[in-house]
Amino acid sequence: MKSNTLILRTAALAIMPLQLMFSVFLLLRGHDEPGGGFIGGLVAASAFVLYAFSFGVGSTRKLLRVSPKDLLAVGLLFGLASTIPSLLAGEAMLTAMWWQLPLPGEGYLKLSTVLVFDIGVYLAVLGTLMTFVIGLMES
Amino acid sequence: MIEIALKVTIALIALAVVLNVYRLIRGPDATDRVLALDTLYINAIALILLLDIQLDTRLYLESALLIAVMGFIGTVALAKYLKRGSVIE
Amino acid sequence: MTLAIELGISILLIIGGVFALIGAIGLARLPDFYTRLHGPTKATTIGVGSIALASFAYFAGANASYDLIELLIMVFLFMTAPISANFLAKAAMHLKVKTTDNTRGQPWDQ
Amino acid sequence: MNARFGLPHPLLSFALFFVWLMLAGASAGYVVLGLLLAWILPLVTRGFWPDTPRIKKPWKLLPYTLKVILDIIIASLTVARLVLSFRRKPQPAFVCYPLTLTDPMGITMLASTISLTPGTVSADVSDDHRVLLIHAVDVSDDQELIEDIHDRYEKALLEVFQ
Repeated sequence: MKSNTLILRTAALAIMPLQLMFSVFLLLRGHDEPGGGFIGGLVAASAFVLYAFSFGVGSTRKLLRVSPKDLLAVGLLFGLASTIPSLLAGEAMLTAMWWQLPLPGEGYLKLSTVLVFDIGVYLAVLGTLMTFVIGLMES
Repeated sequence: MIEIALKVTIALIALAVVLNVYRLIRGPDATDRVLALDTLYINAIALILLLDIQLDTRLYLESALLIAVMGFIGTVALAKYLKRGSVIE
Repeated sequence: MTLAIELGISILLIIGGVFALIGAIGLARLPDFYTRLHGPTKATTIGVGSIALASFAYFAGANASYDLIELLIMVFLFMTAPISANFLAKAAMHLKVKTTDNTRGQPWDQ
Repeated sequence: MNARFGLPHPLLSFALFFVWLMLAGASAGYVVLGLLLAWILPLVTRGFWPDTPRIKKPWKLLPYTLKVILDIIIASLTVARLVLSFRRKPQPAFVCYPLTLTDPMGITMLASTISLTPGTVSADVSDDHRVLLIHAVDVSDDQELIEDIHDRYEKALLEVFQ
């Protein structure tokens, strides 16, 4: 049954970018405030789920561009990669390392292995959920 | 003054939640229950905002936005399920 | 904080609570599903919107922190409430939910 | 502008950047990041949106929004009176509203407006996008309601989208 989803489609157009924005925000503020990779990935997945509701599974696959399982794998690789700097520095594995890059104006861009690990978690959560959802859709 | 207003508002919202739960239990149709759930999550957002003012912290604001996002997705999914018998075709 | 701001915030809070309660009363006592749909979409949404505004004013007045997340919550609620209502109405029409006796006109079933 | 790296939806980009500032605040790093995201997100997702909204005159949305906000406040008072009046039974009705708007975005905005304003919830759009089904909670004259919606909202939206 081809149903008429005009209102949901246009609403998804407006809401989905907002959700993606929110997910990136949650990912980046995860260091010392509530947020982090897990919940960011969850929100990103919800954005894609909304897209899947309104446009169907085929276009969602195209929108993701890569297979969700690859996303999951890349996320795990990121998690693994975040352990390397501490190993090179001779610390215990997963010890947090921080770099501060001065920015124009005031303030520092804080880079850390924690962020890399968080991005890994983000991608892994997104990949897992999209694997579930796309699997359910196609079954 | 704000403190009294805050307490009164929390009481009002709590009463609203009780009424929503009444509709959630009573039914009679599945759509009524979904509507009650929808209203419940919006009231939950209100409670979180009030808690934020009460505790004078901004820690819980993101969770309020998060509930708004996830609750909307949930309502759409439930409505789609009721209509189609499956969530995604 | 001056007295005027405190008064304004208190009024916004009470208005929000009253409207949320009105939405819930509407949900509990109106006769059929389609009329019940009106309470939560309008009254509850504006109630929570009002509380969000009060929260924004409180934090702006108390410690001059201008995070605009409350406004974002408000915008998001006002964007999504009509869409969920629309979807629930569609589902109800599909399930042929009963209307009250004095309803004029017919729901569709597509 | 270069099609590959330009701004496919300038309005969307602007809205995204604005939302980002609302979320993150206006510190230097976050502003740069917000600009980047506002540029990249529409670019990456371009082409997956079959019906691109065509807003011709975005500045006309502002007075429209203000009018709608006023009406929303009135709407809540109407609902409040309806809910709290125990004596009178309301007179609900389904009304078919003939649309003159054709743009999907416009129809969605009109439907949302109708849902948020006094006594009406838009329930469905017909398959050919010509008719909107409205449920009104307390109405005595269908024709009057249709004309009212047309004069108040649809004319303003037609100006924005055409």
